[in-house]
Amino acid sequence: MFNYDQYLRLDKFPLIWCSGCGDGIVLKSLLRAVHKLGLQKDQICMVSGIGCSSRLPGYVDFNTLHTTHGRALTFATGIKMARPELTVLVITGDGDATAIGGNHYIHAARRNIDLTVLLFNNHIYGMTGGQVSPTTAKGKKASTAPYGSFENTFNISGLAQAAGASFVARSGVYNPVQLENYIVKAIQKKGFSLVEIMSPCPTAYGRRNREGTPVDMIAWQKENSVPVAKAGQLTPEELEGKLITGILVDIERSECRAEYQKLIDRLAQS
Amino acid sequence: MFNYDQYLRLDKFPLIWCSGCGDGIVLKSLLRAVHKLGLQKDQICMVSGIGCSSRLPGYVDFNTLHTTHGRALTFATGIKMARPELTVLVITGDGDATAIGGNHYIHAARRNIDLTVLLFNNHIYGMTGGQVSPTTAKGKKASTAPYGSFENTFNISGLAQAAGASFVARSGVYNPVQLENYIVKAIQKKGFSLVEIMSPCPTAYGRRNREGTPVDMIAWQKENSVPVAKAGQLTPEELEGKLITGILVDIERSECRAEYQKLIDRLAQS
Amino acid sequence: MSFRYEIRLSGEGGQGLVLAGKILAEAAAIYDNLNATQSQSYGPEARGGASRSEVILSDEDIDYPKAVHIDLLLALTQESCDRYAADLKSNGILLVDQDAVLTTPEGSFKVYRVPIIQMARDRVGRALVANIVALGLIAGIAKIVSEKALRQAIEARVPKGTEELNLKAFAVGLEHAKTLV
Amino acid sequence: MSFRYEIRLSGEGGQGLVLAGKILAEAAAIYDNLNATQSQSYGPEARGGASRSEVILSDEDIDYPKAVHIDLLLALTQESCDRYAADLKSNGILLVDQDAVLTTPEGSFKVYRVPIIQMARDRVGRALVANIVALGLIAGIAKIVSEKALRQAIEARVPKGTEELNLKAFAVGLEHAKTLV
Amino acid sequence: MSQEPAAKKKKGHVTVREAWCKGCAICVEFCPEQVLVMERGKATVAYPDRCTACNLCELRCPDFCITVSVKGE
Amino acid sequence: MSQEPAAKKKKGHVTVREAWCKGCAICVEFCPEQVLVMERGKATVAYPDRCTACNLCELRCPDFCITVSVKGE
Amino acid sequence: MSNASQQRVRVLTGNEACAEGALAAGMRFYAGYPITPSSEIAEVLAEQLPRYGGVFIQMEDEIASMGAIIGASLAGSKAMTATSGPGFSLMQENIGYAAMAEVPCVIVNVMRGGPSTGLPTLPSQGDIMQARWGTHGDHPIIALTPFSVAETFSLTVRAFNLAEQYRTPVILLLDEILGHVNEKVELPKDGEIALVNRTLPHDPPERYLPYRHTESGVPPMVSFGQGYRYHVTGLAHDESGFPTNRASEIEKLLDRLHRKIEQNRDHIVEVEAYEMEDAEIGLISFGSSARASRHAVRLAREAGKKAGLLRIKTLWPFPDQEIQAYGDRVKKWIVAEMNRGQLAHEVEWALCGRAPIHRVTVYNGDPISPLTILNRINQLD
Amino acid sequence: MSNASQQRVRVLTGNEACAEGALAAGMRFYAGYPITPSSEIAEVLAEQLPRYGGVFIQMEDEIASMGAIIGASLAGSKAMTATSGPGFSLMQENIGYAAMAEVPCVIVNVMRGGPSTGLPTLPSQGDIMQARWGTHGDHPIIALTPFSVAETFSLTVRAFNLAEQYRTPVILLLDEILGHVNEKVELPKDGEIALVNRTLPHDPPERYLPYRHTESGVPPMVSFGQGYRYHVTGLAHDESGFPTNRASEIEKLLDRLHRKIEQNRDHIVEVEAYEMEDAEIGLISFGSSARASRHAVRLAREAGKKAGLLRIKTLWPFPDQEIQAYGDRVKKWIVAEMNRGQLAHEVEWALCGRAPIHRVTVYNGDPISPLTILNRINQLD
Ligand SMILES: Cc1ncc(C[n+]2csc(CCOP(=O)(O)OP(=O)(O)O)c2C)c(N)n1
Ligand SMILES: Cc1ncc(C[n+]2csc(CCOP(=O)(O)OP(=O)(O)O)c2C)c(N)n1
Ligand code: SF4
Ligand code: SF4
Ligand code: SF4
Ligand code: SF4
Ligand code: SF4
Ligand code: SF4
Ligand SMILES: [Mg+2]
Ligand SMILES: [Mg+2]
Repeated sequence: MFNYDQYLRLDKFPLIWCSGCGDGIVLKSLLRAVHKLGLQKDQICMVSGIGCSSRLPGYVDFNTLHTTHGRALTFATGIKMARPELTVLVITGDGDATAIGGNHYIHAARRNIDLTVLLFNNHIYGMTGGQVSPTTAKGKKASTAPYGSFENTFNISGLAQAAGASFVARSGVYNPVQLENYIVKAIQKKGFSLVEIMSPCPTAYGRRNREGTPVDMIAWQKENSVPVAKAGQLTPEELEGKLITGILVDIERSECRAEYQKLIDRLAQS
Repeated sequence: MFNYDQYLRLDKFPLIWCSGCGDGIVLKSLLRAVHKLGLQKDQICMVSGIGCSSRLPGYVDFNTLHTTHGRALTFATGIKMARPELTVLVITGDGDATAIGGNHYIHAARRNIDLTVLLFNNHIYGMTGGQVSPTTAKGKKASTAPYGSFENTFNISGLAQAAGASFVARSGVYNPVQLENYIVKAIQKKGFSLVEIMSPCPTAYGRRNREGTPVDMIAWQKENSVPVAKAGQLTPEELEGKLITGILVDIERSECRAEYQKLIDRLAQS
Repeated sequence: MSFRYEIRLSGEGGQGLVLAGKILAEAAAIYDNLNATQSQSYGPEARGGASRSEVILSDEDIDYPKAVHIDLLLALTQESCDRYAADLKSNGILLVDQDAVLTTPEGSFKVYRVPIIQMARDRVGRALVANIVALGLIAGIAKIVSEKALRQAIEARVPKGTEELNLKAFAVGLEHAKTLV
Repeated sequence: MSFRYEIRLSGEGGQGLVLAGKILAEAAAIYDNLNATQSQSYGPEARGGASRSEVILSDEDIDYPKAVHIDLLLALTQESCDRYAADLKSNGILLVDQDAVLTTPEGSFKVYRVPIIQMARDRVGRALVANIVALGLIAGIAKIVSEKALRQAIEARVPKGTEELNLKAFAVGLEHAKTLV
Repeated sequence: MSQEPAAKKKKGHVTVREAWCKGCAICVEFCPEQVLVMERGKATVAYPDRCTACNLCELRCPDFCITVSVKGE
Repeated sequence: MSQEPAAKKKKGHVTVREAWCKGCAICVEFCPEQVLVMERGKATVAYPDRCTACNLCELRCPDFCITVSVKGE
Repeated sequence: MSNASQQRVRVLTGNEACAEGALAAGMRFYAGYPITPSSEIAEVLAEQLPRYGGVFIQMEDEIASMGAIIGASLAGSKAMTATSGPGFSLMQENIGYAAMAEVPCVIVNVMRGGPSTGLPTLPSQGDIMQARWGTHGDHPIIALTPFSVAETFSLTVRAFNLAEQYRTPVILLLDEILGHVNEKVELPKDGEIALVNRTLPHDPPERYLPYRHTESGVPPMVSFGQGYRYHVTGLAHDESGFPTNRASEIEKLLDRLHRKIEQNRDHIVEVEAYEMEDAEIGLISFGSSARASRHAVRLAREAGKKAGLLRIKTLWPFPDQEIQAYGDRVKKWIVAEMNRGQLAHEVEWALCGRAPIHRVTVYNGDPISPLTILNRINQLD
Repeated sequence: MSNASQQRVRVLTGNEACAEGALAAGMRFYAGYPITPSSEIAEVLAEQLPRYGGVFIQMEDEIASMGAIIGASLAGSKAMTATSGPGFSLMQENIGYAAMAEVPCVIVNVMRGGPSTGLPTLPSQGDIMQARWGTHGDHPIIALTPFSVAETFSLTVRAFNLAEQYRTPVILLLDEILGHVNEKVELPKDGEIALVNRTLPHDPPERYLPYRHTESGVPPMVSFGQGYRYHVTGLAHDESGFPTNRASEIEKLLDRLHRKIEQNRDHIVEVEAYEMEDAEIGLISFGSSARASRHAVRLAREAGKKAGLLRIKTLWPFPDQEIQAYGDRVKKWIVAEMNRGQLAHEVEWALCGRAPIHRVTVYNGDPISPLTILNRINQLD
């Protein structure tokens, strides 16, 4: 039995998240991944923005930094550039990373700076009570989209890829072991790594959109996940409304801090 | 002979741009495009951010709005949402649109809001004297990259595509007629349209990088442009350092203001 | 002489206490022509689940919209009873769900123990309407807002199609109250 | 008694007047142990092309770094001469490029007309070093900064590999100045 | 996929930390052996003997309530 | 490509608005007929007769200095 | 909602009343980004605006929201956004733009505890100096502070009227208490509300100067697409709207920007005096703190003390003259606010030592209670 | 540059001196976004920092720049950014975060004309109130204003020292004149500069409270990755750094944040008196305006007038006591600044009517000239 407690700030429990919120499941996958990699707690710096998911760092016994809304990646960039030896994990939500934080998201990916981003995509602003997010599907309801959203959505992972990320994977809480494996790979990757995690919000999203119980929402992932290899064989119509999971990008590309180190070294020699 | 004067604020001439700056060439292509489309000056609203290129609206006899750095698309979104009947043109630079303004860039593309964006890519911050931009190629020098830039760059057009733009084309000042044609198509497109325009900056970029005279910089485009159709047949190595020109994206996708109008109409009926 | 009457509805998130408070306030303000304020507390940012809803009633301007000396406290959980009873006036009213609240604090206030949730479930058919049953009880016990006004407010405020159910819940509470006072 | 000496170098962008001003200031401040400030004006945001460079020299703290009563004005274009001569002191010095500046304003100041750019082109071999030729002229005419200090400052400040060329330009200017005063 | 094949039917011992349980029923619904049930808003081990230590309940409980150990280990 | 084929050799009339000319020489270098030259930092029409009204100079002059008309039109 | 929303007497929260007031004022464009405790303003408008044919759009952030409302206003819509502290900080650059380019618009800040993320669900009044000084450079601003739900409705209407009349951004400062408290409001009928719209020019397009240094200080304003085709910039500009670096033009512009507010201050500034006729102890307060203050005055009066309240409705421009008018009579002042004394500092400046000024400052997330103020009054004897 | 940069006597611009001062102070992390007239600070550091093994990164905007320096500081680097008005406005949210989370860092604002895009290449001193009040909520701040290139060097060093000593963001306010003027500086040798570093805790990790309410008000600080593993948030927090909504804890936190600056004000606040011993006309000024003021004092003294200058080096916390100390002797005051009277307002507050205060305000892009001030002095007779 895996011992989570060694990584937790148990005095902060129980978690503030709602009953059935997926975020706790992700947290567990993350801790198992950290353990698998044998990382020292002191060497991990976890940075989050603002949102339900961004409350996660408060529960783990790492160096933890809860920043401003949308800006986690900028603080993380400062940490990584200053202390490249630290493993820097970024916890963020769909709103935090791709609404207010969208610019830092594409720039961190462009730089391919060695950060590992866990993006909790619940298709809603959970913390503020259910406003529409750039990932709320068209027609879905939110407190600021009472007639259903009229806007197009982002393909979050595709955006990271186009911006220059070297590792992108997508998974969901239905599949905590897959999730754990992707997180392991993402941390191992030297470069900007994104794991987009479907983590249901039964309170602010599920209720308003009649998605049923937390169990129903997790079961939905089971029914509708399509591994990326298989997705290639399906038509866009068949893929409509499906969740494509798997490792979407895994390439080698020069990493920002390493390139900067080369410059330092070059100047030191001359 | 085309009569530019009818669209110009002649009392503001001569242009503030440096000798040989490409921006004036783009301005001319734009005016011919506007004329070709038979647009009324009153019905055009031109919005820019801050930068050398963003000074363009001051010279044209439209409704012109010179906003804050990086934010042109937000002002333009307000205008388009409020008055969909206006043709809204956005003038922006590589720094303005993709550095400080990157978030608005991807969100306007996501919404596929009916704006036409002319992005003047000179691979540098011209206005402020030549600092590195997200499009300054690795190794190229800038006032804040005295040893050559160590960062990866954006593929600006690819980013717009991944974010959801429905029309994307790339051209340069060597080819003012092609440019004119792309601008015509971009304005005609109902949705977010981007024309990425290679407009050389001999002063802040060319000089520091020993790119020669303005003529040399324009001639470079001639030598190194590869039409997108042909690019498909070349290897990445062969394309290294080349300029792929042409219409890169031209798809149908629901447009933001039109979708909102549907909502208004639906509610009016009920 | 002016009067000020402070009501606190307490329990846990999802029990509809914010709605109940709003109905109380609307009944008083719109239909009984009193002044009324209603407010609630939020958890860490507004993720729902307010556990406290306060209504102040008065015949003049209400300057301070927070409860200070509570005239009537409704507690649907033990925790809320323990936490909030201290602010109850010495001659106030404590109305608790008798199954959920096992011990009530000592004090000179009057305590009513009613199986509110059970009544909602058994006599109206939905535990969910315990909040409206409680309104009936409050109407009957405190007599500070008129029955008619409350009925109007309930009708206007509850989700379409549930008016009857809710009015029944109100009647059940009101009726029971009459056996108490 | 303390002295304050104000020099304005004017012309068009690309003529190296900012560098010339900086060299003057460094010569005075670092090698002649005076106080010195140098500043320039910018166009609409800093896109290069400053057309005015000012140097103030003094033996005490320089409180106000902008030129007010100019002791020496260098003008390499007609436009700059027209624009800036008004600030010249009545007993000041006006040094102009005789090919570029055709008319000089009336005034009690002393006017020197020298073919500066032509001298740079013909006698040094690069029109680009007209700025340094001008420094030589200023050194010889105004005698406010020592020749030695200026030579040191030129050596330290000009791009590596161009020291000789620039020192030659300085010498050409200085020599010519001696024929003037 | 996360299900590890229950190779040779192990015996499991499952416990619930009630204090932290928020009653989401995820553990209950995803247990293939129906070991757990909801009781007064909390998960409860109803049929401990059925447990095969497959760990699915533990992996998905968002609130760190569940521990599973293999009997005899 | 922007070059329109100079089908039946037209005759052109080209002028330069000197006041706005910044001397970039773009018009000079891209004129296929070498009609223009730089003179004291400004573009000047040196060989007006060679002009074929191809318009390439006009299209690329960034400062709106150049007008080209077809002779006789 | 439908049933109740037909009625004129309603029970609304301050946030709801703000949204209703904006609609009544003719606001037809809202752009915003959610933030506690302001989000309900957006939520009501997301539901209502499309019914009015107006536009609701949730932008990607607060910077974009502010940009969008400026654009919409220039295009002819009355436009607004709402936020709280962190979002208000992000809006500062574009608020300065609106002030400089003289674009009418309304920014609502429902104040919560700060600094930084602070206390998202608890009230404060800590952003009042930021409302004045949050953007760079010297600029005038108008900021209004209602103290009840009913007044939130009416001051929201007034905010739009002032914005239109003076071509300026207007800031409406609420706080979490006001935003979230439900209270009785009697809504005026549509015809009963006086609405102001931007002044159109008499000049034809060719003579139109969008930044004319008029006597009133306010240049007439015409929307984009109406045939006037002018230029708008955040750079220092001349009367025609085009950039200038000429000292004389710059000075005229900045002088006029200030003048249009200062010379109209008597129209803009509103305070309410409560029991001030014979007051010897004067309270100064605003927003929800003014409610506790008024209650304290009542209690003090019941105890026979000559206390009164000067309640500030217009915080900026600062009602210095209105306060000074009592300077000789009132013997002691108490300034009550939910911050560390921002208003008190300004009152001290205004009164210039004419009477001692005492502070009641609460900044721990609790509302100020009337008793706290009463105690302070009692201590003064 | 190489040759000259070895020398101790150099001719530098204020921007260059700022960069050199930062390097001398031990700054090893710079993140910024270019903006006139501050860009040269970044340009020098882009060249120098990698030579020191330090980090220079140009971020995507000013928000990111501010975030990055906070992150770097928590990771143990002395960190800074530089900007001008528009960028300073964008940084406000994260500056508030740094104040709340008590992260040492230095923010340089080279002031240009505002509001909005304003006058990018012309000087102003219009952001001094914004430096105090630009972010939401109540918070303390330290802001320094050098008046010469040499002092820009030394106050940059001091800014880092104060930031480290008091665990706080420190703002350095320059202006376009100072940023761009070349002036003689005598740089101290490396050993001559006193450097301050953040105080490390004596406590072992398990007893470490990163926000302990110490007597000095400043909690010891340990960098990430040093074995202490604590939590940092912009929410109101208790001594352990974790969020709290408890009024008593919140109050203690905010009180301490202010206390650590206020009770150390005598160490932080610096003014320089020039000819003030017997002055009857007192000038108050700062930054490049103080140069014109000092010159005016000289000219006035030459004309036999008893004028003096109190030059403000620490603008925030405000040197009210230092000004008041002259309150009884100086008969008339003149406050000279390149804005519309921001400092004058504070001086009026500090002097509370004890003597008349006259204003010299220039806000048209021109620098204040000594003669303008001299004229004002002459008018006073
Ligand atoms: C500048 C700023 N704007 C807005 C907010 C309010 N806010 C807090 S969290 C949040 C959105 C959270 O959504 P998401 O990032 O998807 O996280 P989730 O709560 O869904 O996990 C918002 C808008 C804020 N704290 N700061
Ligand atoms: C908030 C803000 N930050 C920085 C600046 C300074 N600035 C003005 S233009 C510019 C960059 C211009 O580059 P680009 O957009 O590529 O336009 P170009 O000048 O090259 O046409 C910058 C950084 C500003 N005006 N506002
Ligand atoms: S609101 Fe949604 S995301 Fe937030 S804790 Fe509750 S379930 Fe999770
Ligand atoms: S700096 Fe570059 S982009 Fe700007 S006007 Fe000059 S050439 Fe054009
Ligand atoms: S370990 Fe497997 S079988 Fe045992 S209770 Fe959990 S899910 Fe059921
Ligand atoms: S999954 Fe966890 S929290 Fe949910 S019911 Fe089971 S034990 Fe309780
Ligand atoms: S029109 Fe053609 S031929 Fe004539 S000058 Fe221009 S480029 Fe030359
Ligand atoms: S292209 Fe235009 S600006 Fe350039 S040299 Fe020719 S005429 Fe002059
Ligand atoms: Mg979310
Ligand atoms: Mg550019």
